[in-house]
Amino acid sequence: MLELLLALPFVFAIVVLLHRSASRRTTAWLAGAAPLIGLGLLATLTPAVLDGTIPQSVHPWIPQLGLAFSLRMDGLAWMFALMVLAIGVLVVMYARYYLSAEEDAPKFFGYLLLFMGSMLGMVIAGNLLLLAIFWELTSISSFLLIGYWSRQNEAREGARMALTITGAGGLALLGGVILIGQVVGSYELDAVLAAGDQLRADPMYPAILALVLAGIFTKSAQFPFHFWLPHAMAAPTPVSAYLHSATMVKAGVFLLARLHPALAGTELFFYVVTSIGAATLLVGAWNAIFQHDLKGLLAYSTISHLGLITMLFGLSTPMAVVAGLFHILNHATFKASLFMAAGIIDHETGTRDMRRLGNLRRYLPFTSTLAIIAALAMAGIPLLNGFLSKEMFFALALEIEGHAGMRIAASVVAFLAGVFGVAYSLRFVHDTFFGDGPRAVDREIHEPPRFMKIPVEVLVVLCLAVGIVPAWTIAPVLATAAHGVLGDAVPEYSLAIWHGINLPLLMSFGGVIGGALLYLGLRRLINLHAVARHALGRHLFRVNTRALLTSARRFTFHVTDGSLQRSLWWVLIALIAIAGLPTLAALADGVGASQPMPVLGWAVWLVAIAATVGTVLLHRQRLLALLVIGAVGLAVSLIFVLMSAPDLALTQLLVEMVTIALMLLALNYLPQESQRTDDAARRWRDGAIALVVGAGIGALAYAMMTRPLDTVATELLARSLPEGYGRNVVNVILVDFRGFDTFGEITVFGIAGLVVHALLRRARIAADEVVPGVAGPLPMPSNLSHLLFPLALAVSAYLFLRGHNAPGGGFIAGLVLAVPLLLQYVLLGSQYVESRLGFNYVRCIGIGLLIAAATGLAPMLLGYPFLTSGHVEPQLPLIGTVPLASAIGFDTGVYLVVFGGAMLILSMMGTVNPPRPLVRRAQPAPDSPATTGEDA
Amino acid sequence: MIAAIDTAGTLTTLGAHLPVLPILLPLLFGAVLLLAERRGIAVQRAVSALAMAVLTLVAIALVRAADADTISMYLVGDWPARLGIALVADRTSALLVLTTTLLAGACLLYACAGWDRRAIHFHALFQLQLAGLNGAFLTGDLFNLFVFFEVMLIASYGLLLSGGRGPRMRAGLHYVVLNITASTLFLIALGLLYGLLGSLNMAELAQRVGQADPSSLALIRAASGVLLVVFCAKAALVPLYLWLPNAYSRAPAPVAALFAVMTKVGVYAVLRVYSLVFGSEAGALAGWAWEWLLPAGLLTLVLATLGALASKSLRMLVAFLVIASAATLFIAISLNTAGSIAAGLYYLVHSTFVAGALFLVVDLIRRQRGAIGDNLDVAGPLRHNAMLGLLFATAAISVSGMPPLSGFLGKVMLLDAVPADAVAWVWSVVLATSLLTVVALARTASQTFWRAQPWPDTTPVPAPPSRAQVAAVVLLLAYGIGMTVFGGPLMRYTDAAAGQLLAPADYIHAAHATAPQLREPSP
Amino acid sequence: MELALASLIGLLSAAGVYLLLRARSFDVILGLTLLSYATNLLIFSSGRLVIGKPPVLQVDEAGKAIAPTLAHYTDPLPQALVLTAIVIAFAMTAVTIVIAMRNRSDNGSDHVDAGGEGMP
Amino acid sequence: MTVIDHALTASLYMVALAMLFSLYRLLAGPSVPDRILALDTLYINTIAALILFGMQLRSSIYFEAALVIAMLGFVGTVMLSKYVLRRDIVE
Amino acid sequence: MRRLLTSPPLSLAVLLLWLLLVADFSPGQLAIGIILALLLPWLAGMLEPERASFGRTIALLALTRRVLWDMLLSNIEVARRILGPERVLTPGFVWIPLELTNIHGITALASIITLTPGTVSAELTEDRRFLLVHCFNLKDADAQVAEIKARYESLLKEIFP
Amino acid sequence: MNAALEYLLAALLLIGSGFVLVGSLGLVKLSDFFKRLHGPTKATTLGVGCILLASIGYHAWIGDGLGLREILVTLFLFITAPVSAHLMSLAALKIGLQRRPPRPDAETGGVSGREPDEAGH
Ligand code: NA
Ligand code: NA
Repeated sequence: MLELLLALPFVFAIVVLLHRSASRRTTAWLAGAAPLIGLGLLATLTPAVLDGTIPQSVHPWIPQLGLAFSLRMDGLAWMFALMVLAIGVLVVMYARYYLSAEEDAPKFFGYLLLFMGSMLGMVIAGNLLLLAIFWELTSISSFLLIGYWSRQNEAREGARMALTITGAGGLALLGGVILIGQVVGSYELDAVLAAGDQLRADPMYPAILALVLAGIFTKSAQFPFHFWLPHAMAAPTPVSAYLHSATMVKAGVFLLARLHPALAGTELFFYVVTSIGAATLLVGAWNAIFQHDLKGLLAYSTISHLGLITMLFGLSTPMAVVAGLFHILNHATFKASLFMAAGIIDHETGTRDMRRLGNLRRYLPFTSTLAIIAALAMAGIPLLNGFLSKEMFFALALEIEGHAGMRIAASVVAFLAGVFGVAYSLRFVHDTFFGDGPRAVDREIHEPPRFMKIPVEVLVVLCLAVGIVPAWTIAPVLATAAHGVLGDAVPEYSLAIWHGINLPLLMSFGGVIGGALLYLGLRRLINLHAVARHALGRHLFRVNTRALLTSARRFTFHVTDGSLQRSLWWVLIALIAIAGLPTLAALADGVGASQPMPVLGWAVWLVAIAATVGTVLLHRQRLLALLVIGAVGLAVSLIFVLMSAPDLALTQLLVEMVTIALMLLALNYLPQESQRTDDAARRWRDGAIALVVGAGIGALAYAMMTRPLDTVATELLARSLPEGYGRNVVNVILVDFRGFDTFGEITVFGIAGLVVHALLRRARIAADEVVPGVAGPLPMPSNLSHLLFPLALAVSAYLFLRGHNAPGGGFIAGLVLAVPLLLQYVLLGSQYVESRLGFNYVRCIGIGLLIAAATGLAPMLLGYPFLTSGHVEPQLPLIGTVPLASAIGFDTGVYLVVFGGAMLILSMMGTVNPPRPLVRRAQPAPDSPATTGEDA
Repeated sequence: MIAAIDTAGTLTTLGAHLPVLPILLPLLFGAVLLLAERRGIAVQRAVSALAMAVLTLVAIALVRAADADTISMYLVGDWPARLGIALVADRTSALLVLTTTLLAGACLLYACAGWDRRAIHFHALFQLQLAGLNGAFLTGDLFNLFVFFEVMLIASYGLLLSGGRGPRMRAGLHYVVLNITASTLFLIALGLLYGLLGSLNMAELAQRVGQADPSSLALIRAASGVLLVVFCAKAALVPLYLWLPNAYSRAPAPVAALFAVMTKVGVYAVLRVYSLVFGSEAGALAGWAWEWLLPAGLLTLVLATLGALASKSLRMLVAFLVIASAATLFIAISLNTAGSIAAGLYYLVHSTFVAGALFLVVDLIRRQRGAIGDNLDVAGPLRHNAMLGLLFATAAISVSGMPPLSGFLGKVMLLDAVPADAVAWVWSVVLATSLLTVVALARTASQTFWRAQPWPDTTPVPAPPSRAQVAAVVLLLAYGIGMTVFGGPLMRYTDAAAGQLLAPADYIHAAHATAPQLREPSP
Repeated sequence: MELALASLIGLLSAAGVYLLLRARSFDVILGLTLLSYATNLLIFSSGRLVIGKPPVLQVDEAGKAIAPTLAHYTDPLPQALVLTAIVIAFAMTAVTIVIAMRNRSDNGSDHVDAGGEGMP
Repeated sequence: MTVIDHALTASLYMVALAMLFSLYRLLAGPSVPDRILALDTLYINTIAALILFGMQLRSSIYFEAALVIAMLGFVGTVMLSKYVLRRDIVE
Repeated sequence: MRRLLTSPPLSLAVLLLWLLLVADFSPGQLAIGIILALLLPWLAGMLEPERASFGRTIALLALTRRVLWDMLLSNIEVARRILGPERVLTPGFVWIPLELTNIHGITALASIITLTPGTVSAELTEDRRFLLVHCFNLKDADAQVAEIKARYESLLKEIFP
Repeated sequence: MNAALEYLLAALLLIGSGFVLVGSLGLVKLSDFFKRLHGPTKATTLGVGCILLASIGYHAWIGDGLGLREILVTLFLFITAPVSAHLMSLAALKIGLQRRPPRPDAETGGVSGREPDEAGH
């Protein structure tokens, strides 16, 4: 049942939003159906609730987190649900006529229903986390509603402001809720409400209270967070009537009531909540007097009344709770009706500015009557509901026990608030309905459609009924709600209008007189209409938001300025920061001694060192740098040779050649020299950090090398021949032990080919400089290389087949195939080679990968893991026994991928298309749309 | 030799090979796609779709198998783990494979709306990228991790740059150079670690770190510090995040969306290596990395959120949100409790989906705004406001951690798991940045949707978003919603995954206990 | 020997880092190349420096297999790792070079930040 | 040490010295062809060094490296010269 | 046969190369060598710009002997000059008018010129009528030209008519 | 026999290395590019040839058997050295390190060679 009740608004919201083409009437009916059916459901639940039982339903959701989808309808929830649904019906009815024909009604009603559902979920949530979820949902849906007229700056700003403030509060509340959960061990309301003593005794109690109150105060627009509410008035009036008087702003005070058993009852609670409430009460009421906008006045009045309710809950006595609940109901009725009336006035006159309104009782006699009655309720005039709860409030303020100072202060605040309340109510009534006729209103004013008035009528009748016969009307509702909060501790109280002449009554009376005098005095003395008050809150909000954005931008763009150097610089700094100290510590631990080096080693070392330094010194003359770095590469290969790594040396040598080819191919399209753009200081700085990093890496390498080592190598050496069927252990590692690495490696290689292909196939790049001269093959060299070519292929085959037992293998052989072919490209030209020898290198890569994979897959068919090697020795006629390791299949894949990848890269780079002559740009302008346009 | 294999036998065989399939299948399909390129885009799409479907089934099977509470070691080449390369499917790696696969499916769907025609080799590169990602998640060998990082990265270069030009090329250059630098450092760290510990298998390393000679500790710490820098650079942690915004915001949408999982690889690597090798079995070096990571994560979160606030374009905003999510993950894992790691894993999956969705939806918006594109500083027209607004709102709510979507649950799990001594800092930062994110997203929504102006008559109306594109976004958002609804079971899974991660002894034991089928465990 | 190699590794790293921090794409590529030499040597040296004992299993004069231990052969694993690293570094260099070409062509300069309008 | 060992050692010294001479020309230039020539010579010096080294270690394991340098070492020279000639090394 | 064996000398070279490389004259290696010897020249032949045609191949032996001997002798000469004072050197270019038309012959001549000390073939004109040769120590240009033509070109004309 | 072979091998080694050294010395000592070109392309090539011969003999002598493979290294060097030298001199001529003499048939108006003084580096 509870689930159904909760689902209704959401389901109807979806229905409404999905049927955007439906007529406004249908939409409104659908929107109204949700709260109407909801009210019906609520009615079926009512007897049980009135009996004091609590209908509940629990669905597990995330048990580890303590989050359950649990719903719970106690008296308090029931009262709020009633309010949400009942006023919801009225607001929908009102909005049906309020919205003009061109407005997007489905959107409006859809959002309204989403809000209604969120609000309903919040009040009937039986789990605090769930409550927090719905709490935030009300923030989100109210954001959408406030921003409904999104073309208006005020609407957007108001929405953002509301979301920011209530969102912040929501996060704080979430924190508080989690802390409560940690203290109590459960988020279930039953458990939390029963754990009040435990909570209040916990050291986290102040933090919990602070966080929860932050949520409450922002949501209920308490001082100093109140400023968002007046700006939320940019919303359509039905929204204001619903959210900003009856429901959403009441979420805060609802929570105050909800958690009353758990959190209230401490000095801290008393002082904080009472004083914030009091401050809000005064600030709101005082400011309301000076508003010119009808809705602004009502908004500040709302703030003030929310302060009043907060203050009541702060007082914390059972009676104060009852009074608070009572005022929640009363305020909802009179304020909603006032907003609706204000909406009608706006609708009919086109303005809500009281300086332009007046004398409307002539034009809108019926509406005026309703509005005046509601305004009097707001002022707390007897026979209206506002009077009753205000009277209770006065009495409670006068009865504060144990805090003499607080008693006096609270009473004074209450009285002053009463005075201000009467003053702004008077202003509302006088400036709108009396005095001179409306000014600068360019339309004929007449009563609104009948159904637009009905909601106002209903609410005003309620104000009267409650005000006159509370015991027959509101009493059971209030009793139920109070029981929901206080349980069996509900005090004896009387809702009678007349308690005899007592201090509260005198205060009320004084308040009316004082309010009237204040209003008249202000009019006389300072001409209210001339007062232009700046909204300090909004100003601060704007300034802060702007400052936040500006500083965020300044900071972000300063730090992430898109400079590669800076990114790299930070990588190095991080490196030094994290590895610097351990490196020094490692050196301090002591390092071992060096072995002697043969003379060839020293020669190679000198070549490497000198060429490295030469590369740095010559780096700006690129061709020279390329030549010199070639010597570094050669020296590195020689080091590999010296240090027992022939395979490495071969690979390094071949890669070196291909790399030089690549760089030369690229250099044709790059400037021949590096222009110097950095200053000396920068170079010194970079040099310093480079030296630090280099020294660190060198030191680590030295410390590592001179340490004893215990590796898996012995086992690899031992198992290479019997199980890997190869004598070249490096190759066995590559194709067998760690064949998976090699698989990844050739994948990388193949992908590199694909990436280059993708980047260059359709690219048109101008050479840096065209050297004059005749193109064409160089006859003598090409002829010799032609002689070399088949021999090189044979060597490639040799290295491939022997690789498992001697230096070589698929990778080396693949490059030994590619380099001579590259030479043919260089000497004969790419067109010639490709027209004669039409390889599709992309396919070559694909086939190579497939062959390598297939070799690995074969053992899987036999139930062994991927890449398990096998070995056969078939007898072939004439030839005899041929030892074949399955690794050769894998190596074939390697061979093809390496050859295909290398050739794809080289041939693509060699055959870059020049720009089309017509669109050729001498200096490509970086900012012209043609170059910056980033592909559709 | 042909072995007779009955159907049931094949199935059990496949089951035994489960850990290798997420790597092997995309590799094979990638190769096949290369060969199929001549047959036109329709064939490629069909093959890609088949690949994704198969991979999804495999990933689901992998997660189900991992959920049986066994750490499956797959000995590639039938060599014992310390000699060869072992793949490890535990709960965490299986979860990440599934996440990647689901994300990739949506990205592929989006790309098939047209980008795949423009980018040469798109389909092949996409599969190969998946192979790299899955390999990085599944491998149990540190050097093999490097190799798969490279597969993943080089494929990502292709995906990022194929069909691109102009500023994207510059962003690509930065991305590539930075990653190569990081990879270089990775190799340095690997060299040092092998030179000091004599193995590359993570389980073996974990054991050897615990038994290391005291005089080696400083060296090992230096080496693993270098490694940490590498992983953090990939994961875009402060101060190594500067490269990400430009690279990600310049990437084509389906690729950027796939990249949403790339930073997670860095986070995963940190989690895997530093919980296993430098975890509770590591003796004197146990857990040393976390004390660096928590403040760095908090700072990154703040800076990334400021970046989101500062963003001048939609894509930049999303890129910063990706950094923020990685930072949140770092916070979660560096707290190093079962709860926080579980929360981190949940958040990881969530943030991957939602970031992917955001990249895609932002691309749709950009295309419907005409010349203004994704510029956030000016108001402009927007077609299909309502639908795009709904998609954006859903993603934004989720990414900002507003209820009721997965972001909220992730955040609550994280907040709930923060140990008492870190509560003040972590909570303040997480909650404050959540608020700033909300502010940034509200501003964005307001600027984009609410200030939308009528379409100017002078410019041609853009083509509406295709069904495939919308479906891709919806799919990713639906995953998030699924994570919300089924948060209970999912969190049970991540809880158990965190338990596995915090018990490296089990992992080490599994590595030792898994014997080759054919060979002797040792000679 | 160790000192010589370590000093070379250090110098190569320093030179690589310095060039990496220059603003021109070609300089950066040179820097990456030097760094990759340094890296390869470092990984290689993790198997310790041994002269004249390549890990290719041999037989002695009598035709008997020489015992496959570290006394007769150097550690083969780092060599395999370096091979993989060389290949991968080459692949990356190729891609970087092509991107540098395209960057220069598309953005009109070979400055690595060419065409950058800061952060969007 | 036998005669041949001494000869080997002496040869290694000579080849090492030759490498340094080539290095000098490589760094000193002055022209680009000079440097190309120096690099080319360095490659050929390397072959000599490899063979000598193999002799010293009584191993033929370095043959493949020497073979590949002899066969393909000139490719760099060809490309560099072609670059000087035409800039576009693959036309 | 012609299609199978595109270039017998090249095939022979490949076979020899293979057998030398594997240092194994077993039937298996011979088979592989023969396959390669047939396959590789065919592959390379696809790239061949100009087909070689051979004349009196026996002259090759004489030429080889002559070249090897010249190399040895004049290498000593060059070494002496490098070690000696530089100022006595009189380097210079000469153009050698070619009678050879077969590109293979020209190539061989140019190579021989380079391999024999004191001379480097520096450039071939596009019409292949002149070869520019740099001489380490040029005393009499005409004598130098005559010597080259006599010692090598005559034999080459027999081999590559 | 063995001693003689040993001395022969030692001599070959020293001659070979001597040529290698002299070739490189030429690089340092000589004053212009075309002079330097002569040293390495020939002396060094021959030097390496001698060393290779020594190596063949040496490996045979120590009992590795007669491995003629080293001949291949020399063979390849002989094939490739002229190509290198030729291209380097073309490059040197291109950037004007030396001027070509006029072609003997230049006055006949035959097909002229490349311009001798193309601007270079
Ligand atoms: Na390299
Ligand atoms: Na070209």
